Amino acid sequence: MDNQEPLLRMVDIEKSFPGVRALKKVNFTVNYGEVHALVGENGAGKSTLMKCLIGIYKPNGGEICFENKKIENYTTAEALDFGISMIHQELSPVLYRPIMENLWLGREPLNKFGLVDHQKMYEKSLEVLKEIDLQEDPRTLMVNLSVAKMQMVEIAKAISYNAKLIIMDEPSSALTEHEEKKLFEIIHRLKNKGTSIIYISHRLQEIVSICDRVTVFRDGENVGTEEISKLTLDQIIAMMIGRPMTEMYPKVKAELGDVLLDVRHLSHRKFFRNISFQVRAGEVLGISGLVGAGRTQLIETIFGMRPKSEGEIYVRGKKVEINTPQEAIGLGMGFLTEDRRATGVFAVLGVDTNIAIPNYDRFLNSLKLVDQRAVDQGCADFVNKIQIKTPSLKQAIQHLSGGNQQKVLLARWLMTEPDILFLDEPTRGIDVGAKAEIYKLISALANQGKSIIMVSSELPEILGMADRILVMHEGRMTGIIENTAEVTQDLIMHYATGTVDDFADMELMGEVHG
Amino acid sequence: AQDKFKIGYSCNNFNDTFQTFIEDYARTYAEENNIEYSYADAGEDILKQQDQIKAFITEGVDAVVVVAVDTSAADPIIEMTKEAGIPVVFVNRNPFSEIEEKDIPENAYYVGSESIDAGIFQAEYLVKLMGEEKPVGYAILMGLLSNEAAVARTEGNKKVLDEYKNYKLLAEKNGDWQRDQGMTIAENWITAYGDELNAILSNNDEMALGAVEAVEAANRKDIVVMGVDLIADAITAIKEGRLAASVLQDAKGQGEGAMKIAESILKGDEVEKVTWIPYVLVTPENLADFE
Amino acid sequence: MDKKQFNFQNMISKYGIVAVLILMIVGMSIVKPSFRTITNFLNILTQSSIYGILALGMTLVIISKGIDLSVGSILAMSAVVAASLGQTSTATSRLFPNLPELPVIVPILGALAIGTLCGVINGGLIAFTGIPAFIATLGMTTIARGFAYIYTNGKPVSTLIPGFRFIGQGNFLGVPMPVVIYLVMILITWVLLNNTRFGKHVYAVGGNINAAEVSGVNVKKMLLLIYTYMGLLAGISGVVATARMVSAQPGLAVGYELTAIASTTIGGTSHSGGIGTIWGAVVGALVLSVMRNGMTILGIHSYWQQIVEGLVIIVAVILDMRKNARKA
Amino acid sequence: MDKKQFNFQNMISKYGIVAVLILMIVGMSIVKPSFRTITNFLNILTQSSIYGILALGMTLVIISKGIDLSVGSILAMSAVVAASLGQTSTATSRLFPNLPELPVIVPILGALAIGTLCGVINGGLIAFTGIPAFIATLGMTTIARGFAYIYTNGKPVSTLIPGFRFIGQGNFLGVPMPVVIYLVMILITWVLLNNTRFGKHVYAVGGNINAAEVSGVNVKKMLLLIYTYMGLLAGISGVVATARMVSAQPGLAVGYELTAIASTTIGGTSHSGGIGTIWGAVVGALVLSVMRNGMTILGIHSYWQQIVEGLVIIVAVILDMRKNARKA
Ligand SMILES: Nc1ncnc2c1ncn2[C@@H]1O[C@H](COP(=O)(O)OP(=O)(O)OP(=O)(O)O)[C@@H](O)[C@H]1O
Ligand SMILES: Nc1ncnc2c1ncn2[C@@H]1O[C@H](COP(=O)(O)OP(=O)(O)OP(=O)(O)O)[C@@H](O)[C@H]1O
Ligand SMILES: [Mg+2]
Ligand SMILES: [Mg+2]
Repeated sequence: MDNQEPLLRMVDIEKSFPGVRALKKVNFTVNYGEVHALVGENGAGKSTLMKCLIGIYKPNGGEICFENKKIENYTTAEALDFGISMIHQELSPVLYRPIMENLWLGREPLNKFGLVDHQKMYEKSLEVLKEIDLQEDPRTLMVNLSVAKMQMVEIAKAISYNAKLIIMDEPSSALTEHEEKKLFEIIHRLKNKGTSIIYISHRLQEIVSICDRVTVFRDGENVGTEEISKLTLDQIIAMMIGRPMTEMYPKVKAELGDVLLDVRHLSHRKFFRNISFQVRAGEVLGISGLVGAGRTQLIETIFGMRPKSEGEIYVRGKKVEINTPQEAIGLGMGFLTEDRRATGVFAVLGVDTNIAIPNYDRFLNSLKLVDQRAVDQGCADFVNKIQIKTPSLKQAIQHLSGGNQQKVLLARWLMTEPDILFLDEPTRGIDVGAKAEIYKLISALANQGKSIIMVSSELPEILGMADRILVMHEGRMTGIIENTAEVTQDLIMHYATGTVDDFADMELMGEVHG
Repeated sequence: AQDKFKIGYSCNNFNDTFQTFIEDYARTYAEENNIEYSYADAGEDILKQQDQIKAFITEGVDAVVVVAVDTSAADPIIEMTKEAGIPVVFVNRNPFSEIEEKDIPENAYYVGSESIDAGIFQAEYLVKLMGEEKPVGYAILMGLLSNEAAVARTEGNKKVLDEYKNYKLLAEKNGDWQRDQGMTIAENWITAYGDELNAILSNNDEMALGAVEAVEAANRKDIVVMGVDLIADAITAIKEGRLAASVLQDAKGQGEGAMKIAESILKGDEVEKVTWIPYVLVTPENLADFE
Repeated sequence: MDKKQFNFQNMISKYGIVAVLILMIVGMSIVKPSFRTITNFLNILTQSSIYGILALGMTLVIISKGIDLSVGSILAMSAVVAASLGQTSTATSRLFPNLPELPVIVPILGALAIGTLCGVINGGLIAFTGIPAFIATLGMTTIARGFAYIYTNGKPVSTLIPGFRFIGQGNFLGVPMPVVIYLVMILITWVLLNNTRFGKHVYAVGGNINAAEVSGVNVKKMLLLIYTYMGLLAGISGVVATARMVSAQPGLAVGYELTAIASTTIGGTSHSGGIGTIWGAVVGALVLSVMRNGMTILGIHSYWQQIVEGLVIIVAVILDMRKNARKA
Repeated sequence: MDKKQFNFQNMISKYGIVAVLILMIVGMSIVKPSFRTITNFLNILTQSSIYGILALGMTLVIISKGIDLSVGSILAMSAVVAASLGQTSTATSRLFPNLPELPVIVPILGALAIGTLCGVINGGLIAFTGIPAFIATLGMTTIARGFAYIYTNGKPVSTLIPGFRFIGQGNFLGVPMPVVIYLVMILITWVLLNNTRFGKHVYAVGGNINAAEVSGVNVKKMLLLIYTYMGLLAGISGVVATARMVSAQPGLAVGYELTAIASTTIGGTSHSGGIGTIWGAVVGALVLSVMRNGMTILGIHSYWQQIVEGLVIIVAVILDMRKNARKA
């Protein structure tokens, strides 16, 4: 075989940012036609290495060989020409432009006058969208898509370059089961065509099922590359975090108290209808469903970000009207949102401000002025407690790795000490070690008598953490299940796809009434 | 079916205090003489002025009175009025300073003063005050650079004082006609030139009054300050001995004069192409005549 | 007429700023018959042409999340250059006394060249030093203005060759030449923005500069080109202004940048980048010139004109926002 | 002196704009001895106080990702109100002939009230109608200016009670009163921005308005308050300006908004929101006034001053960027 030389060889790559040495003499190779997993804790340097490869960063040292040729000092445009494309960890759509312009950005098809050929662009887009099974008009503006659909468009875009090497940096973190399956199909197809893929993910199960080899990063170093078949999951985890993992889901049943949150017949004009549930103190309610089921909108409505069209909300038995998040927070609620960039981080502000924004009230001195020392102390506590990797409290959050940003946001809401905490995809993009920490925190909170409502597309997480599971399908509730040992992923999927529906009768009645 | 004349007045810039006086007199004249009066302010924008005059014509005025934003761009205005068959009376700023009276287009007239005179009067009075013996350092506060009056008045100052070798021009800077800028610039001059600075000649009263404030704050009452326009504040300041002199530009003469000329033309009377309204130097001696 | 009730609310929320414009025109036409003459409409178009042309470029600039405060000064700089190269040999104060009388194309090209050059400098600064567009163009504002004064020694440049008169006051099939030039530039800019890669990339740069960058768009080159095009348009405006006045002054067009920016913003172009249309810039410029023309015809006092102008800008944009309101 | 080599490069990249300021001061002091007098430094401070105070508020506005173009007009409006309420009973042209002579606090409060009111309107429009700050304040610019002219009938308001003279020209421990007022406002605004919940929320609103909303920041109230504070500061500037000239004109302070915005931007406040300091606004204002003072003292021609000013603004910001340069 002439495949002695790998497709990609990165040798002694170095990369530093002010205060951070992100990559320390990293070696990394990818063979022809392989799916190569890249795993490691948050901030280990995975994305940084990939950005060096695609030409976003210039490495401070080392060399890169692609297809046996040394490549250096290239731009992203040139990397795309070499045959390397990338799905970026942080979504970056041009929001107010149609899907098709996003897909062909930088290589718009032209007609014979040198003008953009919209018809051709439309047709080519239809083809590409068909390949990923996304039923959307290519002329739809990106801003009107859900996060998951945007991600699918990004995937479509990356594969449409017909690249020899596709980098996928956490492509699945915004996807639900259904799209994820689709993605795996695509990966198989690509692999059969001889395309190589670098696959970065914190969902280690996925890696075992689709990857050929795995490289593990820790603290900016490559700690080993192996055939996936030769390693167990536990071994990979141990390599990642430097020690064996004890227990993933530290769920202890908490003593259930009074009903803290009682939602009755809540409807939204457009997104969901007739949702009723109760959450008790000490309880974790999981909310599951397919993409577009309306889970996010449900929480946003409860939290006062969207107006409800019908229904009532009771907090601690008292009927409340919540019109703004401020009122929700005043009632002891907290909400870790799904879209980190849009509604989570203050990109240019420091880690401290990012944590403290809803919490300054508790750091005022007798003159009603902010006591910065106390703020720093409070923030530092959380940084230590949930192991946020940052050079300092003042570091702008945009320079943290994705996972660490997520931890900062979690710290923000933990600091408000809410009675009712909504978590929308709380562990998206978070490494196993930190995930376990977060689960521990969730459990501890529940034990303190808080109510937790956790939306998640990761079924193991729901099954591992929830006391009860509410499943939604196309804006309707199809079931609320006690999470006993008998509940399986399959069962939940049945509810989520609407093949099982405990409330079908009620829906009919609702229809009659409405 | 029209027994009333309709005259449009196009002002160069109403943020220029002196122009408001001229316009006041024009308006008053119109009211007292049963003339229908329209009015527009070009905000020191030539194109806007053209557009506004076009709008007047559309509206059907019988004559226009114009304070030209820029006298070099009067041609299109003359042409569009000629096309509409109506007379145009320029006031205050002279578009015909470079041509013979007989070459002035047939539908155009001018009422106003010679800007350069104001500068000459200031300078001559300065020489009278300071004498020719000892060295005198002076500085000129200029109006908006794009403005003909600013250029001409400054020229008038220099024309006279260049003749005296003891008079030294230390600095000239534009304060955009504004009092606050006059003050700031004067402060800096006082620092920069110290005792060398003996006089500040200003293109208008507003800037001069700003300079007066700076002079007093620095305790340099020996510095002679003069303005142009004789606005109400200037009268008070001359009376109080804070301002040495101002040059009256006769707002009434100009404002009323222009309207009168326009009216006469419409009535079919014979009128002069150019009507001069002279500048008058106002000093403590003759102040009483102007209060 | 019988059943179709005229519904202000509906109309506004459907057509936004266009409805505002139509209402203004209809209202004025009823109040003042002199308003609704062909001549007056051509006047209005002519009047909007100069800042209208600026607004076209400004649309690109603002879509790309930038701003250009220097267009008024660049316009003035181009205008005095055009005029200085286009004086008749009999002019009393010639800037270049020994220059022969040139065909009108030479001053025009001169003006476009100087406008483009200023644009290149703006774009270069923004693209290659990374300073905010606000600062680069604010600096250019005073620099270009200063050079215009130095170039002309502060004096107006007048007595121009007849070629200018045709551009400024002639017409083509009854349409005044400034309007013809405006229409041509609208068309060109429209195609540029909607039908070329360049245009798509303008949206991408403004909508999400990272996305543009990772998709291989040469962001620096884009910024350079956008401001260059803006400079070129300022040069064209300068020629039109010179031709309309048959002279040019260094103090010309102060504050036109705000009118141009206001036009684009009234027309719905968003300062947060990525959103905007040429169509909007045209309508926005028309709203402003209809308003100014109308108030002069109505004889509203200039103090009150200022107030009305401010109110109209605000109200127009509020009404336009309601059209777009899509909060759930 | 022996070994420590003075290193321009290093100094700039470490201290950015502060180094630029120091270099300007040192350079001028060497060239012109009259520059380095106490009087002149106090002059510079006094001269920067008026737009310096505006720049403080502008910093908050720009951090919150806004802009306020109306501050010059609001200043003028406040100034004429202050002057009209503070004329002596002997003044020749009294705006309110029957008004008794009032203690100086009344005109001051009047000015602050009118400034605050304009700010409330700006903030209200931006917060509750959702129109861009650029448009709301552009509208306010012409509206407030128009009212200032109508209020005074276009005439200056002068002959004021002695209380004003103290504020404008008096001093406190040798420091001119305008400077004292400026220093007090710096301190207050600094505490407001750095040590109050309000200040933190200003950063949050500019950093990510959606995230701020979800985090329980009352975004609308914040916007209202930010522009209100800006209006209040414009009112204070108006009082200082009136006191310095012992009179007020409706045409006062045209273009001061650009000076204020330039000051903050030179001082490192970013127009993309979330980044900026009061310290920077102060240094930025000083850079501008040192430059203007220096050029007047050097006797540089007005035409060239414009060019130098533009260049200095651009170069200062480029040098300041290099300090922050952390592009990989
Ligand atoms: N632009 C930047 N400026 C400063 N520091 C940075 C920058 N980008 C990344 N870093 C730092 O470099 C380190 C590696 O980050 P990177 O994003 O590569 O991690 P990652 O392995 O992709 O983590 P995750 O799984 O959370 O995405 C982190 O400590 C991060 O804070
Ligand atoms: N801003 C919007 N405008 C129009 N439709 C929207 C908007 N946001 C979301 N939707 C639509 O609302 C539906 C529910 O959206 P969403 O994907 O947030 O639900 P979800 O159950 O939370 O799914 P996810 O797993 O992605 O969180 C989808 O059909 C989506 O396309
Ligand atoms: Mg990453
Ligand atoms: Mg969701």
